Amino acid sequence: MEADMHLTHNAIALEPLLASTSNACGASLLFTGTVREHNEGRPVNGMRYTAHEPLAEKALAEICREAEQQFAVATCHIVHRLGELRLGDISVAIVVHSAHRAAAYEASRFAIEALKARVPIFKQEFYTDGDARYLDGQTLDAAL
Amino acid sequence: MEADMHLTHNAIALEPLLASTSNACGASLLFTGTVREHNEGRPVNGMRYTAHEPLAEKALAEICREAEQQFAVATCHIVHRLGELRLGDISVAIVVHSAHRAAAYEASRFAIEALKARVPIFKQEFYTDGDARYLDGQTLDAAL
Amino acid sequence: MRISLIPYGPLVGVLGEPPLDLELEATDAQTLLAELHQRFPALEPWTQRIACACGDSLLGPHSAIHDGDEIALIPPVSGG
Amino acid sequence: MRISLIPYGPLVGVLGEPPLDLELEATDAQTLLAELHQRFPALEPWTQRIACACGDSLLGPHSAIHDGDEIALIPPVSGG
Repeated sequence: MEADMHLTHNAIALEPLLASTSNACGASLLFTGTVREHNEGRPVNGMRYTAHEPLAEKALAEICREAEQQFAVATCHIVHRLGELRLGDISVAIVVHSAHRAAAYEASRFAIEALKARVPIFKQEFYTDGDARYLDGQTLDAAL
Repeated sequence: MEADMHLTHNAIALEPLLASTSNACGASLLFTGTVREHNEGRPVNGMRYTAHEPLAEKALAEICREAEQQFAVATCHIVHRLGELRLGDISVAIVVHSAHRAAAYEASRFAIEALKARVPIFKQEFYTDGDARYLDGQTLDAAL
Repeated sequence: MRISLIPYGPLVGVLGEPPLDLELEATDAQTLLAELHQRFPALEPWTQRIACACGDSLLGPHSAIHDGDEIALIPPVSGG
Repeated sequence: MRISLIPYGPLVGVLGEPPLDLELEATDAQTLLAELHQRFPALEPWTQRIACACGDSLLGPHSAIHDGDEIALIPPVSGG
């Protein structure tokens, strides 16, 4: 994974994300989403994430820049994993570095909500009974 | 540092905090506070944190339990460092593991605000010009 | 003209594995979607829920479609 | 009675390094603070801003003080 990429087919390493702070920043916030063993009451044993990668990369970069500008935080970076994930694997990590904590919380929350609304990534859930389904999601606001 | 302790005189290691999730939790949030190179316009070169340790330990444990109960999150854990810290050192880490993200953000924010209002920890800032001062803080609501 | 469609997520189950090369009359994203819904009635659950993209650009309803374009068909998104 | 005081933070600068053993008349936290303010006028900036604790317990205004107690004097807190 290159430093400025937002999508990866490999396991997400948190240490490099956390290390990328500067001494100007007093607050850091790391959000991670992981594959849960249950969803809507059904036992899950894995996930598969796919994406329309060129647009997903661009949308993630835009969300990071918007978060930085709207909340005046020094850095917002998002990494989303694609491919097959097992229970406990990290699907998404969002790190925000900021001089003050209030902005860090707001920027991080903005970024995850925007990701879920605007980035062409698709989650397929696999259940322990062998069934699989794509989760319903949010319709992109274009070309309807 | 013992697993259930909240105060430490050693560097805070993030990996053990992050690793302590379970597969029931889809969202994790790690807040870290670090020593900034400026505060209120003055160049800083270090901090010293002291605490009335027996009460600080108890108050931090109470805040964690309150965060878990009020926001229905699986785990909230706080670690605060004491002693001499240099620029970039982590002074506090708060990790929350939760089934859903909204509760994780709320519980984490609650925990850091409660820490700043209720825990007898005292920050002394050292400036590059050789000056030092205790930061003003929040008065504990008792025995006034 | 000839368009290469790339369905994503649950749309793969309806339209098949990409790419899907079709002769279409549509000249913009809106009419392309209308034509697809007509040809593939199984797309009915996704009425008003598919967006189109070309490369890294999301297409508006009146964005032009050109011969040879690769058009991504984007159902509701569920990242995170 | 004899009380051992443990000032914290900026109170160390006013009262000196702990422990500070004093003969006091006070029998609860409120009167202890009043007596300290009278003896140490330099505490004036902390009027209404000091809390008392004994071990892991914060003391209310009317919490009793006993001979030999170690009482923590807690100025405004600034952790984080």
